[in-house]
Amino acid sequence: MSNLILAAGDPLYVFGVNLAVFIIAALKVLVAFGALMGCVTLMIWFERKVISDMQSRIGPNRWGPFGLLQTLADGIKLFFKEDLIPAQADRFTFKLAPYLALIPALITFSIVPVGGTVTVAHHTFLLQVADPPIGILLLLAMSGLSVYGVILAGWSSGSKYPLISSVRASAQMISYEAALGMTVVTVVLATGSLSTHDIVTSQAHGVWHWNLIRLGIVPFVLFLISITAELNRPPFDVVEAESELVGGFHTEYSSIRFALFFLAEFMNTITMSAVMVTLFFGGPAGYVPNIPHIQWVFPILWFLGKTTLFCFAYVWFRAALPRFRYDQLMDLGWKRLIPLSLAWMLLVAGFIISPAWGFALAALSLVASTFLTRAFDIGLNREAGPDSVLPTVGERPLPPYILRKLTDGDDQ
Amino acid sequence: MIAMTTTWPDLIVFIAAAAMAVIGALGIITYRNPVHSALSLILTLLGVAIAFLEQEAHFLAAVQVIVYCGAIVVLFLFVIMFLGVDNQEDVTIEPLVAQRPMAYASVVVTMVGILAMLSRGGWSTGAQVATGASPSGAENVQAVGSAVFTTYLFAFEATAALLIIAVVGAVLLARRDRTGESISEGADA
Amino acid sequence: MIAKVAQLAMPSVHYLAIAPILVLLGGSLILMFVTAMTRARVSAVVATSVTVVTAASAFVLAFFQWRDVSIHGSTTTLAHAIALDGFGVLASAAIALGVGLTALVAHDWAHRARVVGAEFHILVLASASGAMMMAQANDLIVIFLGLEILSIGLYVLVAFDRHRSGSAEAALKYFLLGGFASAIFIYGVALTYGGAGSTNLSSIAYFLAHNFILQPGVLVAGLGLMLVGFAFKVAAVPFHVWSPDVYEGAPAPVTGYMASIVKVGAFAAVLRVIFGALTTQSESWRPLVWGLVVLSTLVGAAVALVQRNIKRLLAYSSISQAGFMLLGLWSASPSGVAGTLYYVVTYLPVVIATFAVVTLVGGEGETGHDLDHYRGLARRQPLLGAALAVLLLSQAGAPFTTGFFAKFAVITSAVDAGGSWLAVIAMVAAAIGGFFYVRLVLSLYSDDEGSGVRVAVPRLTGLVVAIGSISAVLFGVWPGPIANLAHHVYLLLP
Amino acid sequence: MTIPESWFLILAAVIFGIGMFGLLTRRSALIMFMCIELMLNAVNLTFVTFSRSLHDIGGQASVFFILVVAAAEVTVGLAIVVAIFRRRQSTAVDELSELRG
Amino acid sequence: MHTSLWLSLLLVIPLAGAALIVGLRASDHLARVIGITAAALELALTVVVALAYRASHTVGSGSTTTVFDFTYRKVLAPSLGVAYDVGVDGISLFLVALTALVILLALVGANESRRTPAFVAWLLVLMTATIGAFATRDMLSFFLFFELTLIPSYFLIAGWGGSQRAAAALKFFVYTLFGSGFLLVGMVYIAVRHQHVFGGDLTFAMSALKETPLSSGVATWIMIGFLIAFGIKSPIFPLHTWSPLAYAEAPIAGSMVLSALLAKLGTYGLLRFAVGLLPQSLDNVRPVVLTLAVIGILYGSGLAAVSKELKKVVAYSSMAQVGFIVLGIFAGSQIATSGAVLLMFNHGVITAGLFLLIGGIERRRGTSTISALSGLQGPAPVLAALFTVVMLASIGLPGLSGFVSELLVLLGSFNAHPWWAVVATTGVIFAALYLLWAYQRVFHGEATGENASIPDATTAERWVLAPIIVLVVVLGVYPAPLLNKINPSTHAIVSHSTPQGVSR
Repeated sequence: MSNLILAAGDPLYVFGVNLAVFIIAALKVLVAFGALMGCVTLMIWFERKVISDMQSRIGPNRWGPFGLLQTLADGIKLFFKEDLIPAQADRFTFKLAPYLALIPALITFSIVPVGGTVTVAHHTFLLQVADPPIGILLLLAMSGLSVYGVILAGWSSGSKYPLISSVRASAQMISYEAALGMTVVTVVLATGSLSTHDIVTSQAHGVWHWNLIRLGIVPFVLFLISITAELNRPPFDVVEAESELVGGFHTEYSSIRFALFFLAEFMNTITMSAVMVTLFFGGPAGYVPNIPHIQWVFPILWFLGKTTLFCFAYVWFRAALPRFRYDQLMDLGWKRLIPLSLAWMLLVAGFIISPAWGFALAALSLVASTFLTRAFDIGLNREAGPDSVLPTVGERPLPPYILRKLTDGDDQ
Repeated sequence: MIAMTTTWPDLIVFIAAAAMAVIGALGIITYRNPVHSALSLILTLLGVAIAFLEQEAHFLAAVQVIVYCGAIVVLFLFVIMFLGVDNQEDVTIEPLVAQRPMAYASVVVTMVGILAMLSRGGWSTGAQVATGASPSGAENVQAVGSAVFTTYLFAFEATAALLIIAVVGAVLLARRDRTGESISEGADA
Repeated sequence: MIAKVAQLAMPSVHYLAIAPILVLLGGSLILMFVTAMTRARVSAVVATSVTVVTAASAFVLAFFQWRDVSIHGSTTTLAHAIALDGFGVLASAAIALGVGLTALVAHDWAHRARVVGAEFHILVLASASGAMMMAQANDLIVIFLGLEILSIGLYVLVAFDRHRSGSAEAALKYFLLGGFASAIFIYGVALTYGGAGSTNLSSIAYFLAHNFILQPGVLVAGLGLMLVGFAFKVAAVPFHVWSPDVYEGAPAPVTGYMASIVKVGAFAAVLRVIFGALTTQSESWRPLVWGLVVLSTLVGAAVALVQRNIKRLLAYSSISQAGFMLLGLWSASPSGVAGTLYYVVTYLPVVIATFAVVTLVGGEGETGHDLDHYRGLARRQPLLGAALAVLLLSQAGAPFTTGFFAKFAVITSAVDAGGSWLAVIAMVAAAIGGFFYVRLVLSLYSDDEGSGVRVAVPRLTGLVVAIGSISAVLFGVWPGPIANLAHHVYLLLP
Repeated sequence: MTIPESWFLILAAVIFGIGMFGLLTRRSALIMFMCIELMLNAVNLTFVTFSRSLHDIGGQASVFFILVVAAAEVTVGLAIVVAIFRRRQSTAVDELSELRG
Repeated sequence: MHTSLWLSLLLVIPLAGAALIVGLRASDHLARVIGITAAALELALTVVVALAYRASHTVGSGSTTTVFDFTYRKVLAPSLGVAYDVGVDGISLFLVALTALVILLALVGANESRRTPAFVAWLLVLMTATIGAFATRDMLSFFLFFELTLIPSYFLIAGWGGSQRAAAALKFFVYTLFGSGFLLVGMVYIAVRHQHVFGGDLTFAMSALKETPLSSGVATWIMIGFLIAFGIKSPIFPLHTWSPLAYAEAPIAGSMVLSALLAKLGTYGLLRFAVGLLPQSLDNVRPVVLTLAVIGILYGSGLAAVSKELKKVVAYSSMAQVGFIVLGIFAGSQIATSGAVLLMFNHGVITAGLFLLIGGIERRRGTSTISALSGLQGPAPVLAALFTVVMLASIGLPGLSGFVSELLVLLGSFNAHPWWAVVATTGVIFAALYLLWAYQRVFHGEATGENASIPDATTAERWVLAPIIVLVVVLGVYPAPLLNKINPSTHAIVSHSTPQGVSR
């Protein structure tokens, strides 16, 4: 479409913007896309390699040095596989879903500042694809949209396990988005701006100004947990719990569509690591040696380094942590993360106004959490009278879906 | 500000947004499958969000996507899948005799009426009360924020009551009746 | 960053103005807290007493508000979003009364219907706070939010009887049409905002008073849609289709609550918006209201004639009553406002008490709503029957009941505003309506007892019935106090 | 910035009309909900458009509240559907035979 | 001026009686005792009031005369114009007395054995309502009481009536309620106009409303409304269709009340409000109303002649009598108006007597169908004699009360509107015709079957009818005491309603 507009007349007149700016923007998009794609292949290799190391295996090692080309080979293999669409599938949605999974991940990356500023042809521009005024809200919007890939993939497969996976995914993502949003708000409170660029610059003056420290560690931890859940990464990967649901939402997918899901998942991992770095670790901030002309490289290196650290953390989680049970996952989201993030947000807001407010709100939060804990406790063990019979199987309450089948089975 | 000539990018964006919104809206009411309708709803929502962006309401565009796409439609899909009601509704059966013509008539009357009223009013508002341009860009967020916390402070507080009652109500309704009585009654019905 | 925080000029708050709203919400939160923090289910006695005490406090606060208004005149607070004036105070007091009475009825009902827990009361209190917001709002957005708080509470309350499938289905129907109405209303608000440049009622009124709108198309469309939205909420014909089904499906105490509180809230709001803010556009909206009045009074009364189910009958009766209440709006005069307010306020205890009786006769599972069950009721239970007779006669507008003076007040205002023919039409409808009420009253005294059975009258429900019927007669013989209150509040409207 | 306000107003009115039509003709409760959402979106668009033409931020603030209301409505509405579905395996309004209008 | 306490007592006593009966859950006997005591007390009070009544003297330069006595006014709700306002003048005075008398007779002579307490209570409530309507000077209060009469009479008909009682009660109720809508709106219109012109609070006081300037067109519209409302209640010719069924289906007490009291409410309203408040419209409506009155006289007579049932005969004859009353009211002459007022009283007494007698026959024979009755004179001579006297009074035999009043009406209207009076006079002849014919068929001839064995009038019946006979005879001979008190009041009304002065 953009070519069409270019052909329509003098672009300078039509847009009211400088051609150079346009070209730079286009270049930024292309570079970011290309780089991200490259990183994803590396990430897949990285994950497999790290996990195998942690499990005392060797991992991929045939193709390329250290097996670096293994991902490429897998991709080519998937690309040439037969493309299956189940007979029960809802064809249009089935085809649409992988793209819905991929695109939000790509868009989210566009707001991540990967470096400082660079001046080319008298135009100073940021090393990030876009710096929209709503900035970090785009992250929330896209994480909201990314759920559709999973939900629709599972539903459109026309198969039971993917459907269960879909239901789980939608519930899980709604649950954790609240906590996620609230932690983002604490960051925004501290910065006073939604722009990711501003968020990064406000952390630029040393480690003590990083939001990680500035806000207390808690928002970071909350964010890490919620974002992991949003990503459906272990230990929150009940959506694709292979022991329960075969392959989860993408059980019925094959060939290139499956590859797209795979791509999306790893792209999301990288993007979210980058976002985390941006929000809490100062983004590209770090020591910059005074070397002329290549000063702009160091922030990028800092950024890459920090992001890699988080990518490693994700892989580490996967290797080290057992998967949550579904009800535990929901409990964690609703009963721990949301109250905690809310309380911490109040705390931050209070301290921004004045210490007195801060302490007052802290006290309030403490009292509230005491009550809340007790209420949760009571709620779990509440006696609803002699006729309260909650069917249990092996001391373990059943997930609602199965429970419904069990109790309402005699309806039909 | 540029004069009141419509520029090409704006026009194209508008047409895209309008097309998304209208096609999505038509999709909602024509698709037989609720999931497809929900997808169409997303299309409309995104179209409207783009229309917001085009009118410099950045904050609302983001909130629109976060709240509607990120929560409301997901909730719809969740319920559709949870209940397994994604079966095809037979739209050819008239639910009530003459309901469809009545719906046509009432919608046409309403729409024509509203549009006629609006065009009679010259498509413009009678009022030009405000001072200066509505803030755009980063200031848009700030302006919305300060409006919400000053002019609309009570309304903002009222939303607390609204959300409380909604949550209490939803929990109450969706909670399984632990007495088990309704289930047996449902079987009788 | 901190400087930005300081820049926000927080609006001043006159806490007395919003005190009843806060009290109701506070009561609701206390109940929620108690529910959450106790191991066993909250006992019904506790829930009811908290509700009644809360409602009573809100009622008492209304007196302080009234005093404040008489001393300082009507004021607005919270950036002009909330008005403190006699009109709102009287409506709020009525709402508080309605909450208290409903709680008493619901207490006995919940016991019989095996509904446990405090959730019913939580919802009643919270939704009533929405009605109060509507009554006191000076901003269209606040009215919308109040409307939603009220409606959402009611959707849930309608679905409350889990032992009857009709309950949830009525809730669905109510929800769908309520959502439809809300959407139409808020679209009207949007267009009004476009037409008048603000959502604040005072600003709208000021703008319209100081500008002559040559092409009021947007404004007219906006007020038309708002009126349609309100008409849905108060179930005025032709926007009434939901009400008989919902009245029938909802648990009887909820129906009484719905029939009373919604009318108070919605009519308070409609008067504020349509008459208060858009008074300069009266030539646009008066014809619409005229149509609503004629259709509601006539259709409501005529269709009620053929009903066999008491709840449906009362639903249509309530539609007809809504037509009369709109008559005061049509008058577009201070006396019309006073008339409608008087109508609504006096209708409230009567209708709650009526549905209290319906609750009793309906029995467990609400199986006793056929008119047959009312045959010979006054023979079996003279007191209950007489009370119901008085309540019905009051709704019919019989002389020496509040119903008469309510109708009289709106008719007077309509005649005053040049609507003699409209008044005649309304009175003809009242004659038709009087017929089915009296027929029902007669069947109460019938010798042939039909399928009726003796019903137990619990003490609290009996109290409500007594309050309703006594107020119907007392203020019917001595209409002075409430009529004067209603007459004076207008003077305090902004 | 230069698209005339009227275009957006017409777009909003059309969306509103489509939503209204769907609400009146469709029988599935879920789709009727969606139509309500559609109508609310049209309202939002109207508010934003007027907010632009009035140069007044109040319209945008109002949209914020409408969004909250929409969320609350959906929560309760879907809960009602779930409650009903526990009794019947259908959400078609017509099949709610107990109440006839 | 006398204290209003008397009138207040009149309003309270029956209500107290009714409350006592309901509150005590009185037995049949106790209820009757309470009822009769209350009614007797009431009658005694009305007699006191009637004797004590004095129309006060001309106030000022003769423009207004206060003819009301026992007055008291207390505004209850200024914004709505609600007031407690009592007072009687020469017109209402005797109607109040009539009410007390008829209800007492009904309680004594036409009691129902079924559910007696409720019956008595309703009658007592009706008494308060009717007396309230007659004894108020405030139009809103009048309307309230006027409407209130509906409820007890509805229940009396529907609860104790014949086989078609439900339909009859319904028809009665709906017709009347329908009419009162017009009354209310018209009345409110006048009051609102008054407020517009004179300012101040809304008021419905008749003295105030009288002064309201209305254009002749508006006044005519209101007048039409009033005519509908009061015409239904009276009933005037085309609006009468509810009445035969209601009269026939009602219990005897109900019929008595309907024809003797409620019909008078209608004609009283016409006189007091239609003529009294809307003089501007009289010229427009007078020809029509007079024509309708005359048609009513002839039509009622004709129908009475062909009726197959005694109750219906009396019902239609009532309609004809109402025609006379309306003729007198609208004739615009003071004589005719006084005659109409007197006729209201006399007709009330006579028709009550007739219904009592028919009730007696019905009790004996179980029917009042003419064809089933014959030769009752033989077994029941006293009954026949009583019937004869009352019937002759109804016909208008000189020397009996009916004659005086009809004569005054015809005389007055002949002066003002001779043609209508002439036609109406034939109605008197018709009345003689149908009543005598009915009498002949019922009482003369061979007493066959059960008719032969009916008992004669009991002592109780004789005592009940005694006051009626006395009134019929005394007032036929010496109506002056009544007329003396009536005349100032009718003069006030007629002088107000005819700008050119009182025509004789």
